[in-house]
Amino acid sequence: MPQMNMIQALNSAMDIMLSRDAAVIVIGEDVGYFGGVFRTTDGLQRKHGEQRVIDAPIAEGGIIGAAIGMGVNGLRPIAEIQFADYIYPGFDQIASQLAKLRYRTGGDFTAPVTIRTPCGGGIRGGQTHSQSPEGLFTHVCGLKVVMPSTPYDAKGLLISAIEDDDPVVFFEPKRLYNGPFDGDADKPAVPWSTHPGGEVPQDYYSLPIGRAELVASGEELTVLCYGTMVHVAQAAAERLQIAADIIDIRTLLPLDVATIKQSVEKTGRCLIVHEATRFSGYGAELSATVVEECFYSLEAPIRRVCGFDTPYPHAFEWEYFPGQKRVMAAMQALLEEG
Amino acid sequence: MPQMNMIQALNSAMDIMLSRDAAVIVIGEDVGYFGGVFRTTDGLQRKHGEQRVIDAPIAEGGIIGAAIGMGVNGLRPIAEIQFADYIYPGFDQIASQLAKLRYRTGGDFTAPVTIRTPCGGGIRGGQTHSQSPEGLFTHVCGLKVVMPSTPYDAKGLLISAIEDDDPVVFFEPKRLYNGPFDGDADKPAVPWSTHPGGEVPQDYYSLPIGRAELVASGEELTVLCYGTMVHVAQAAAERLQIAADIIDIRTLLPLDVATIKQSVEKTGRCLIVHEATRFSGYGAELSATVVEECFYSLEAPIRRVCGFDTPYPHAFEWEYFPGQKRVMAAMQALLEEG
Amino acid sequence: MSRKPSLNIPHPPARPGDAPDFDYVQISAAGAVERPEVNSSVRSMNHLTDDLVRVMDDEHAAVGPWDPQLDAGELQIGLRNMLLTRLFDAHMVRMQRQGKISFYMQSLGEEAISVAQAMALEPSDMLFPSYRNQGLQISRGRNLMELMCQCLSNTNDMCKGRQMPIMYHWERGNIFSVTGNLTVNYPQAVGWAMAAAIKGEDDIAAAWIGEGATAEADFHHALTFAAVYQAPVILNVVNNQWAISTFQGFAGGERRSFAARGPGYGIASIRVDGNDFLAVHAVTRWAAERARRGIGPALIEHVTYRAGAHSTSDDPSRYRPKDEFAAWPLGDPLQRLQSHMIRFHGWSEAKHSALTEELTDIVTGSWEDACSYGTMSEGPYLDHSELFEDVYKDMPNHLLEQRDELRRQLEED
Amino acid sequence: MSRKPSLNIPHPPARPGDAPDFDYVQISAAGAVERPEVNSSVRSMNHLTDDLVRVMDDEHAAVGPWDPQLDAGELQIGLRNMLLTRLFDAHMVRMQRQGKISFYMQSLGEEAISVAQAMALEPSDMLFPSYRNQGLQISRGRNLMELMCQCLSNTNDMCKGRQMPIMYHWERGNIFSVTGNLTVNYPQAVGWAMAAAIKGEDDIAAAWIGEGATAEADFHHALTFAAVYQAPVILNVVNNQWAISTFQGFAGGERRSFAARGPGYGIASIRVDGNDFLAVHAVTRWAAERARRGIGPALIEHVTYRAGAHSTSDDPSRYRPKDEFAAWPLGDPLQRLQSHMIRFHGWSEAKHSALTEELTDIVTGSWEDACSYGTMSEGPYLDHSELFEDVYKDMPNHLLEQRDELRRQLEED
Ligand SMILES: Cc1ncc(C[n+]2csc(CCOP(=O)(O)OP(=O)(O)O)c2C)c(N)n1
Ligand SMILES: Cc1ncc(C[n+]2csc(CCOP(=O)(O)OP(=O)(O)O)c2C)c(N)n1
Ligand SMILES: [Mg+2]
Ligand SMILES: [Mg+2]
Repeated sequence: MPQMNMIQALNSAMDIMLSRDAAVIVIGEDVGYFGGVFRTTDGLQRKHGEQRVIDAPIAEGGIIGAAIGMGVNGLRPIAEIQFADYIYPGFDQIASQLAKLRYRTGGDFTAPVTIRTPCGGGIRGGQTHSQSPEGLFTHVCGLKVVMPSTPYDAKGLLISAIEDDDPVVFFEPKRLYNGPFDGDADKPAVPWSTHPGGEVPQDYYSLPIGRAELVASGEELTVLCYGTMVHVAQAAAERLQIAADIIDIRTLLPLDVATIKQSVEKTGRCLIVHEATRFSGYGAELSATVVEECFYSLEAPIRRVCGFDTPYPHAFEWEYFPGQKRVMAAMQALLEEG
Repeated sequence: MPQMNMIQALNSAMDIMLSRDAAVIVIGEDVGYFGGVFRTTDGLQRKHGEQRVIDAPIAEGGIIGAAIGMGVNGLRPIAEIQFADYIYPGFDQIASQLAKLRYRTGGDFTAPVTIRTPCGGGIRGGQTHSQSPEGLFTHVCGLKVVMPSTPYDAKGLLISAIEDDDPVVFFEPKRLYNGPFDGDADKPAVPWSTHPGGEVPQDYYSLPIGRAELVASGEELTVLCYGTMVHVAQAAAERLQIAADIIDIRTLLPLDVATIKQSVEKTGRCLIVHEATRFSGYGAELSATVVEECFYSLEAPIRRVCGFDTPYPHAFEWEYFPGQKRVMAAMQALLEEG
Repeated sequence: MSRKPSLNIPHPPARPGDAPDFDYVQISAAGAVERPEVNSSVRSMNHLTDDLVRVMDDEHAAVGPWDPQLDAGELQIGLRNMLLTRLFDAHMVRMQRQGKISFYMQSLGEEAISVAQAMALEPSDMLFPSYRNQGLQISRGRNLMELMCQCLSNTNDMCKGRQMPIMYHWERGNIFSVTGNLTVNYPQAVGWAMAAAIKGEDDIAAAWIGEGATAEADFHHALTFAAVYQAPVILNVVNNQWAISTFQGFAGGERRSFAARGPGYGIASIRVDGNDFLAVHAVTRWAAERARRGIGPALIEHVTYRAGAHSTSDDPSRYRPKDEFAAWPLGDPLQRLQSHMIRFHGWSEAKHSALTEELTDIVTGSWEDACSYGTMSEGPYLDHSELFEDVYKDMPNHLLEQRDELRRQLEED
Repeated sequence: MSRKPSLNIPHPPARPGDAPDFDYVQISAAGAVERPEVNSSVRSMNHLTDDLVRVMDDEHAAVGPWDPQLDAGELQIGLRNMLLTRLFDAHMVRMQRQGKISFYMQSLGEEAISVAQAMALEPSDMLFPSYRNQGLQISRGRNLMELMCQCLSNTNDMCKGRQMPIMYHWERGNIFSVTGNLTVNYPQAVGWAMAAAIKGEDDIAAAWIGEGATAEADFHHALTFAAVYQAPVILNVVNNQWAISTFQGFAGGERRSFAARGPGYGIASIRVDGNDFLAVHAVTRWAAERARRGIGPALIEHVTYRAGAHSTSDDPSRYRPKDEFAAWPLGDPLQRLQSHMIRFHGWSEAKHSALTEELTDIVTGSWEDACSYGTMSEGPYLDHSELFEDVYKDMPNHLLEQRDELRRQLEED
């Protein structure tokens, strides 16, 4: 099996879809000649041409607006927003237009747009290159929201997103681009070749949107997480030698409630971990869902470990990042409770 | 005590603040000569002049951006967004700029902007005149988020919002402008003069941001709600003759956790009601907070009654609106559970 | 410093009680404005953003280089569609007053724009209308009954009850969905046109917004993308002088025309008498040929007047003189075309009356047909499960559950 | 149809390996462009958006009506600040390469803009910089050490460790905060200027963005609001030909200058040689007088070249010829002013070397001072509780709890 890092896996997904379907195009800032500031679209313009891998003006609202029109005219645009922190100028086109087009036209018009955007911190990007705004998009009905945690998932889910007839916002945890970062910034970086998720088939495959994945299994505790935090949670559980179900949510909307329910009914304890700020973050929905679905199995309160409710601070990056220590502390507390 | 409807109460708050503080200005679409499409700013331009009550170009992003600059230059702008459904073009200026200015400048620059915007359905406005996007803003740290449910609260809280040195997004449930709507659209409309919350002092007063209000009290159940839903929940509890603590959250961020905790510890049962769509809505944060704070007191799962996860549909307005029936059903179910 | 600084606040020339005053409207004589070749450079046609292309003169004759030379049959189609639009609007406003529909927006005084433009474009061109372009639907032959069903949110509503009245769309007719959010259709139209170019198809797109809506971000997005990619698109600004209560000066019309925004992006831009059916037709055909031949996008400002209220929720007597429309220097588009046809194309008052009668019958007949699919007070009604359809292509679990919850609740009733 | 439609894709004239080619840059002769009175009508100065205001000719003489007639002392201040900016940048790039700071953005080749403009404005005018305007700080007398402390996120960082390097602000110096989000400062500057007008104060605002950033919505918001309210503001577009990897054509520069966007709004707009210190100074003084006297806002496009990488994270050899800067027809702003001063104002190579030495010492001395407040590898460090301050004026309960949680966790370590 070939080894790919997450950038290569995403590149491969786009390359394959550009080859398979003439309707697929890529548009975004610096994605064309240059191949993207993270090099995710490297080589795609050379191979598929300037009419299909398109550099855009710096106007996120314009990019999404134009992508919607392209979608209405039969294309399947992949729009890149250079950093998730810069998606807000496109928020109106996403929330008012893209998400609601099928509904308001009784299904007559649709725009199968995929929006790719790197999110999350851990690269010293400060508050304008580190945000995790996924929670906001999960409150917009009509959207699907995806965040992979491995190259294998990234490729399979991105292909599904492109093929999906509904709009998908696809978040890429940029700290995972080059390796399975477990939250320990002092350790030398580990490449994807050391991780099973770095084994990625060369060819086409897809993974279902709407399905979470149990990445570790155990009886004591359920951890709900996604993106970078999957690796942090795994490392924390291993260090504490806790037998935990670690569930990689993967597709935040629609949410795979069944997988969660099965696990929490088994363990009776649930920890939620995400990098985004805590207040009204996606973890709140996970918590509310667990209470509604598994109340009678719960032996302890559901706990959340999240980014603090402040902007992402440059100098305090590792204090801010919900790393192994905070996760371990919460795991231990949860096991002692109730 | 004078009687005011919510429009008059809001108008009075702005009038008083325009009179007391030369730094206060009002800007928005149609707010000046015309006095606002809901007439909330009626007469203010005539009284305070064109330099202080200012009609704006139709550009929500421009309005917020300009208001921030005005705030930096010592003014205290009240920016009206004509409908909350049209706040998204201003989302970037709100989330990236207004909310983070104090933080990123170490407190050196601030912009005390108040954003007023009518929200909610029940006026046959369809999906672009009925939305309740408050949940999104509660996930943006640095903002305060307020929604009153009576004229009395509206005036006192709006004055506090204007005086607040932090930015406040102030949602006005437009279905409550003219009367305390309890969710029953078949009944003749009731004016505010029939409700104690319609008694509003003529003069200056303020109500604290960060404090919820217990609007009814009982042992059996806690209902967390705000805006229009406060009246729906009260009516539902009365019809069922349930002794419920009904808590009007009023200020969604920061949240008054103590009041909630006290109540749920007493009742052991908690229902959350809001008009906004359910998935990742503000109710999720309320639920997560209650589980974290009151787990051992809970005798039954926390339930949410919310807008369905669809756009607000014109023809099915009353099926969509979380009215008394849905609230009563949830109350009954909750009391029978556990 | 000569004076204490203060904000410039635009003022309309007249407020309620004042005499209407349209001196500010710059008007060229009919036939006076030169018509550049479609492949002329944008720089060479700057003057078209100050001038006003007009064809019909004060004696109702078609004069000058922009005369589209339409034959009597074409003109009759145009007149018929304008008249039908007006009668349709009048009927729907009445129905709203009677409480039969919840809301309406008429296009009174602006009918020439939609009707002439629809005629000047190809049926396969894609139209991205605003809420005041019902004339596009009518000109493309839409069954009025279907528009009415939308306004009634009944069982034959193409929007399945999900949208306020007038938020039509017509997939087979190549007319995109009207949305309540201003200007969002502009970059979408550009994207549609970009896709046509990418696919190597020669259909073009056209979009409409009001002058007030030009202040929104998407105006700039659209012009930038159209200019950078030279997208085959016509961007129309309908300057009807008012945006709800605010005069066009609040969108930046005090110092420059709205057409004047275009040349700064390198976009060919024309200001046209929006109440002159012939001029609108000619300018549109010119811009369409330009776009279709890949020469570039165009921006058209239609100078007109919003003769009615902004919507049925609005009361314009609060902010402008009641009799402004009568004083509007560009007249009534319907009357002007009618007069032209009477003088030059064998039309007559009698034929006009007969036509009015025929069309009135169509309108009232269509309304009756529409009501047979359900009204607000009487069924049949749409099935409630429609509330949950089409949020996604396939309904996810959480919506299935919510649908079932509602179903159970309604069954209990 | 003459050809199969396709998207127009802008292309830079040269890619890596090609010979640089700047034929596309329209250049006027020094002294050739007329200088209108500040109260001239915007319509009368349209040509200023195509022409290029230049003062220094090929023999380094100041010629023509835009010569600002600065005296030798003023010129020396300008030269000093430009040189200091360049030395500061060079030092900080080195520090980034050595891993002492995490990131940096230099203004190499663009120093004349910030320095001349800061000099032409009043100290009480409010500046809304982009990330490439460190010259504004330096010209207003900012202690370099303070800028360095910001880049180090140390205990003397005015941003309290919360921002990436270069996101400076200076409240007492009337310089607003740099933000990572493009163009957002533009409507803010207009709002600031509106407030000045409302308060009856005659300070003006100025804002800077790059040419790539003009595509963002806030460009349009700013121009619209500035035009409608005639706000006393100068809106600067620094056209350095590149936006990361994309050539200025992708922002719409292929067909029109960026200055050309202004007149369509009725805004006075000028294109200036951004590498000509004297021209930038003159144009800015002209625009400032216009704004301050309440005549109206102005848009200035500075034509320059981004001589360095976009940022320390960028590698421009991937997308443009390595030797482009040497071929740039408008030269190096620092060298040009130096040559002018040597020829006409008693400056000399020797003086220049001495100045370079003096300023180099200041830079290295400042760096040492800055490091004494803490570096990335050595303390003192900011207290972690700073993480939670200033989200709000008063810390709400949930942040108090989070602060305590972090404190407990750190104590355990
Ligand atoms: C984004 C957004 N902001 C505000 C509104 C409210 N609104 C609806 S129509 C209108 C005025 C539009 O005026 P104009 O563009 O001139 O079009 P006209 O109604 O004159 O045809 C306003 C402010 C809206 N629909 N969308
Ligand atoms: C809203 C937003 N979108 C994208 C970016 C990423 N980005 C940072 S700088 C830049 C290029 C800006 O180019 P230009 O405006 O020409 O300024 P220059 O760097 O040349 O000075 C981009 C795309 C951003 N910072 N903000
Ligand atoms: Mg209008
Ligand atoms: Mg640039």
